[in-house]
Amino acid sequence: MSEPVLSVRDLRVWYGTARGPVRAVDGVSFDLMPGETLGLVGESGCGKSTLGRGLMGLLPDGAAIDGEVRYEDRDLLTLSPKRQRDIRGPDIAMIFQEPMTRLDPLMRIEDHFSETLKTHEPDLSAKEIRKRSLEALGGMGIPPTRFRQYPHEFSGGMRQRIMIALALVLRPRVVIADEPTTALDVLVEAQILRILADLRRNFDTALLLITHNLGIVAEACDRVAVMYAGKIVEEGRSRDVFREPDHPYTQALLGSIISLSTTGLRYIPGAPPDLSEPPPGCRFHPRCVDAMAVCASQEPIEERPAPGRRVSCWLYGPTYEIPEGGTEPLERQEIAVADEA
Amino acid sequence: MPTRPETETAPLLDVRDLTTYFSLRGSFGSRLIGHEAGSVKAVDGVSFQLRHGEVLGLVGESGSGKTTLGRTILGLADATSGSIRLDGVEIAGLSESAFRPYRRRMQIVFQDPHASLNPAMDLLTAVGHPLVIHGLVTSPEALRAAVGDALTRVGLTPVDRFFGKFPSDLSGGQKQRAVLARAIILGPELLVADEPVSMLDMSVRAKILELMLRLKVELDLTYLYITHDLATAKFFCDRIAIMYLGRIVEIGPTASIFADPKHPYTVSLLKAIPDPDPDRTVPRDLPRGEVPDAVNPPLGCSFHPRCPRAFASCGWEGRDLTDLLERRWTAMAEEEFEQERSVVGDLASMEVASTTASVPAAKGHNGEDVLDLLKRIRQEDPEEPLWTGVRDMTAQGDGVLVAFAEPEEPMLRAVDDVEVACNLFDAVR
Amino acid sequence: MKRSGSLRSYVITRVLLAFPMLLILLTVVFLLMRVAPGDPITAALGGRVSAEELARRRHDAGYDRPLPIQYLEYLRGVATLNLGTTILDNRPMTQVIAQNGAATLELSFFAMIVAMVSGVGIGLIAGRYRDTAADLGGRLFGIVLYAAPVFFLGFLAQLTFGKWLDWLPTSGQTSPIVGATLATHTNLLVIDTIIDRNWTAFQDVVRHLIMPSVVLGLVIGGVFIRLVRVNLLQTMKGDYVEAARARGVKEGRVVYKHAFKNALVPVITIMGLEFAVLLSGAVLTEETFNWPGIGSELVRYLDNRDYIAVQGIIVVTGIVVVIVSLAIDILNAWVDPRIRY
Amino acid sequence: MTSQLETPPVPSSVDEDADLSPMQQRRLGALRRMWAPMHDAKGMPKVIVWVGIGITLAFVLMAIFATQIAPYAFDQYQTADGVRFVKQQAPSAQHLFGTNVMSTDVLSRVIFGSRTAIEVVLLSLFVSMAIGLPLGLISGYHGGKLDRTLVLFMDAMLAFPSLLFAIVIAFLLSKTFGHGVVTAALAISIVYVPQYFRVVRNHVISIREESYVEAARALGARPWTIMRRYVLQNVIQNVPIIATLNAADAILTLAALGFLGYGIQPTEAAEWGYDIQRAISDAGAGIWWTGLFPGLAIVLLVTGLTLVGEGLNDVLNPVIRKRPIQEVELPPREGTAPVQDEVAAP
Repeated sequence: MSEPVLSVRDLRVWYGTARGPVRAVDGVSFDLMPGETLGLVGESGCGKSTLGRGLMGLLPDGAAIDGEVRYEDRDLLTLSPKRQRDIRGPDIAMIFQEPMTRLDPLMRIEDHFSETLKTHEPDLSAKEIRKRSLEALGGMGIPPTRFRQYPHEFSGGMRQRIMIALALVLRPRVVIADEPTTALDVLVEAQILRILADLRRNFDTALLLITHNLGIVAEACDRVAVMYAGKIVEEGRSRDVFREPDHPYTQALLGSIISLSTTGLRYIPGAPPDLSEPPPGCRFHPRCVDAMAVCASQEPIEERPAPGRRVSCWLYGPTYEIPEGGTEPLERQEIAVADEA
Repeated sequence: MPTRPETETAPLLDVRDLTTYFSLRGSFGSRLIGHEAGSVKAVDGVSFQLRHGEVLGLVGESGSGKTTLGRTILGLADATSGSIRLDGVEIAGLSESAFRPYRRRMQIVFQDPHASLNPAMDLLTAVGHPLVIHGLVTSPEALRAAVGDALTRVGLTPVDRFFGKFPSDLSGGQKQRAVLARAIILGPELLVADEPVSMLDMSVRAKILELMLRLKVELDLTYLYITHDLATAKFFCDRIAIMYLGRIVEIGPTASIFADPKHPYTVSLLKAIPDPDPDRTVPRDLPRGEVPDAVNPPLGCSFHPRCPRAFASCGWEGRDLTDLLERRWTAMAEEEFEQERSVVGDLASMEVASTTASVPAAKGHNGEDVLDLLKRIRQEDPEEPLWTGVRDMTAQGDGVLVAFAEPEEPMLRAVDDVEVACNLFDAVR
Repeated sequence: MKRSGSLRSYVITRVLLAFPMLLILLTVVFLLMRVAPGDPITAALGGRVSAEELARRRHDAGYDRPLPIQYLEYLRGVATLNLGTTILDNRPMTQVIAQNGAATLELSFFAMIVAMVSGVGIGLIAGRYRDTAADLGGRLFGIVLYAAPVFFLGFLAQLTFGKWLDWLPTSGQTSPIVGATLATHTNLLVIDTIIDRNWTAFQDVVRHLIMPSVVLGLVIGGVFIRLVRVNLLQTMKGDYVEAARARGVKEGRVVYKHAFKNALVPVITIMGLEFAVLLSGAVLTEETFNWPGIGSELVRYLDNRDYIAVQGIIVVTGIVVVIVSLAIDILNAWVDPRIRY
Repeated sequence: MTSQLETPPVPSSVDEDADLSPMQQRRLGALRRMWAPMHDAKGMPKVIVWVGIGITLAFVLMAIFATQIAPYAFDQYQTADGVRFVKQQAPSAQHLFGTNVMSTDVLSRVIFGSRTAIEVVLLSLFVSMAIGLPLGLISGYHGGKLDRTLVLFMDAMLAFPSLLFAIVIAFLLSKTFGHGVVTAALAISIVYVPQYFRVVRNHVISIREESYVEAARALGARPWTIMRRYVLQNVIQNVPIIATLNAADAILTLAALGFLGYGIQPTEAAEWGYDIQRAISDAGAGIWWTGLFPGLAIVLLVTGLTLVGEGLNDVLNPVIRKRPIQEVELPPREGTAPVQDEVAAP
């Protein structure tokens, strides 16, 4: 088994607000292996985008981060801002959600590439820069005839390809893609997903794909981590998780998706918790159909029901940690529409 | 749970050859020098019928004209030509004031619940405003009662708690419920729902769709459901119309379309939806490119530049040749590309939407050079569908004149129990 | 897929667009000057000459003809740059423009340089280091500068640097002796003295120029501070700025190449409008420092009810305004490729 | 197209005032919505607004009670017994700010000047808003030829040096209205009409594209109702910002008019700009008090108004508004969360 290229341990990202800290990411651990695609799914507000930005060192002012982000024997969180910056791009690159606004409107595509390459490889000649840029663009299907055009001359799908080319031109080992296709049409989305799926094959690049779309995860990811209210509640090979979800939240989430095979409507009652005052115990317990007495008082302990699989839910034990009477079903309160998301 | 319409009665809504063009307001200057600003053909000849109690899905990507079609039916955009009949009465081309009575019978729900409520109005005022506008309430008590009733129907209870709320106090799902309450308070027959759930979170979508289905039964509503999402359309609609660049390319019962999609565009769409089925992988054979510009749509069938099954009469033209060259160059090494690029002149000057195209030679090259290049490209990949549509290539002094086959505009034709607009089914007929 | 329009075709359309704007201005001026006070001759000479004499002079000047004819005559005069002769001192308007206009041009030009350097510089620092002492200081400086009437600043400067410190002259464009001996080639005294290599006179001219141009420049600069700061804050939040950071681009480059350049686009537009403020300020500065510019001439002629002169000066100002706004738009199109169509 | 922006979750305020009755809640709602950002504002923006409000209020009080506060009348050049004040006298116990070239008391003229300034500003704000607001509303909402014509016209006006316009108009109006407050106010109003027009129109155009305006049309609302209930209600929120900023600017224009001699004549009322003009020639003689005090009054009042406007803008304008940053300190871990060295791998 090879070493993980990126390994995150107990990462916390909290935002300060007037009403107290918001625990956007609250104790998240995972590993990313070379060349694999890990899907990070969750509903909006679960902290998945914050997590991605936290890994990149791109958090807004007033956010606190701790834990460990290990990349090549270095803890990224302890590096100086300058060293962090050197890693952004050639080692860890990011692709964003809205391609339309991610390119500087006053700069030609060519200038975006030369700026990026010159920043990290100052010795490149102009000719090499052009060659590398055209290669990267060509790989994304952008014709060389359009190299000197401005961003506004491209459609949304093409801009996202340019953004990907811009990320790949430095040949990073890790790419973090934050909802890369959400703003795009179905056919274009499929094109972009195909490009991302080809990444691992052609470049041995590890991809962290952050999305709310379970369909994308099922098709494009090797493994999946499900996030709820700032925590990863379940992780495993995507095939396994989709076939047999362990965590009640994963089950409910999969059940609520409307897909081509949907025959009835199901949904999760209630709304995700306010992350400045998360519920005690398991954060999902107020909405969980399987909630037990212990869930309301004690945070679940991570268990591994199968190799390569982990889940944080009291249903999977460990039984010796559950206090007397803890397995009694929890008396549930009525959840009104008034509290829905 | 699609519900089949019971009998063949007169349609509630009958749309015939509807077009909606938006003329581009060219700048003062461009009109001064005589530039034609042109128009966006947002809806370009659409016909369909909607029966009482039916749910028709209008499915398409952005730019397909589905939203404009919905807005035109509701008189929010002006129809350029064609007819819209509501219960047999023509409503296309009516003035704003003449249209007003019909607004009680047709309502709309917009995509973005955050933007569809006036941020400066509380729910009591906002939901009750339609009644005030049409002069249907006389007292504040009656207004409260009616609004309370509507809010109860959409599940915003206890209503007293919601009367004084402003949109900024509500969650996305709650806002969409409020919008639905406002839409049903006038007792409409037809509800146009423009992507009502696409801005909502996964776990909320099902709730809103369920609510809409319940309202349909309780209030005997007919829906025109506009969406880009085939999955919800499959679940929600009785019939589906697939739109591409202002036209319906395929229309028919939901089950038939999903079981046996006819139009190549429908086939690709179905293939492209990401599905949480762990055994699916990313599809490979997808149409290239993106939805073209609706100001200058492609000749013949609008989908032909992206169509994997296109052939001679689909409407090949100069722009397709440009695309072909650019695709070829994209895949080439830089030196090869530079070498070929130096032969051909400015491609942007090529004719748009014409069956002939002159490919200019670059400075220092003549038509023969360009012709040689084109011939070589054709030889290397004779399977490329474009070449089926090329009738003739002749070298002229400083370029090559390429003649394409006459295009054929696909019309909607009945194939099995659906209607398809595709030249492939021309032969079948 | 839009292809970018050429700058040239943009310039052509924009030049054509300038004509209606000019026509509107000219018409407003005509209506104000002609309809409201009656005809200029009566206004200037009414009661001072006999009725016959007045009628004769009105007829000579064509003011007894119908208004539409007068309007056309007026437009023809403007088109042929024949703006008449002043009633008060019988100077051809062209001479007024050439001599006094040059003095205003000289003042405005150097004031603009002061405004750019102080305004853009401080604005940049305030926006870049938001909510720091530098930001607070810069903003307050900007607000106080904006709040101080230019003539009040002039008064304080005269008191301090003229009277108490006795560093600089407080009035006029030259010392009387220098002024009498100066040859005028361009009417721009700084240039004229350089042409003649008359360094004593040059020094004298520059010493006279410093106080008025710095005072006027600072006042205009106050507006720029606010403008640059706000726009920089907006662009610093831009998606492309975050994307550039995610590629590891150095912070300095992110700020200056991406944020600042984009912030300049709206700033340039508003600078066009600020030109009008600059002209207003120039009138006041000229009055304060006895500067023989076109503004103080305007006031003098207005005092004497010389409508021909007033109308001429306003028409020329209008033409200059239209030309400047044209230049600003073209500059904007040059910077921002999205504007060309 | 879905777009699910993920922002740090903001706690909803649904139950904030649950103890109020629904009707009370409703009535308070509108006010609360207007003032919530002001109330939530922290740090610099808040300080700025309140300092500005303080300064402005001081001047308003000074204007209202000018007669009571000022030691002399604004045009009084002699004592009650007919003893003429000494001309250009340095500050003394008798004349705290000294006297000027007209032998009037500088302090009194400064105090009465605030009355003039506030009268002119209020009147001109009213007039320019009364013209600019509806024009902008109609032009922006209806669009078309009317809009294009008005925009071209207003832009031309806006590009022209406003002071020159004001001078000419003040000059022309003085024949009818004399050299008092009304003339100055009207001249200034005309300068600001294009500004209101422009701001209101641009805002209307952005609001016109909102779904809720289209929804109102779909409901059958008449254009007038839409303009009033859906557009104006949302445009109006920005008016205080423009109004305060324009008020500041109007004071400067008034002073400039006075400075050039086309504003209010000294016999009509006290006006700071005019006083500074008379003081310019004093500078050479080292007489500082005649110009300094009226000048400071202008600077202070304009700064006060600008601070209010800027602060409001910071607080209300979402584009540059920044959620107040609170530093977070991560509490030490609670030991229960297991830190594992090896997590699941494929």
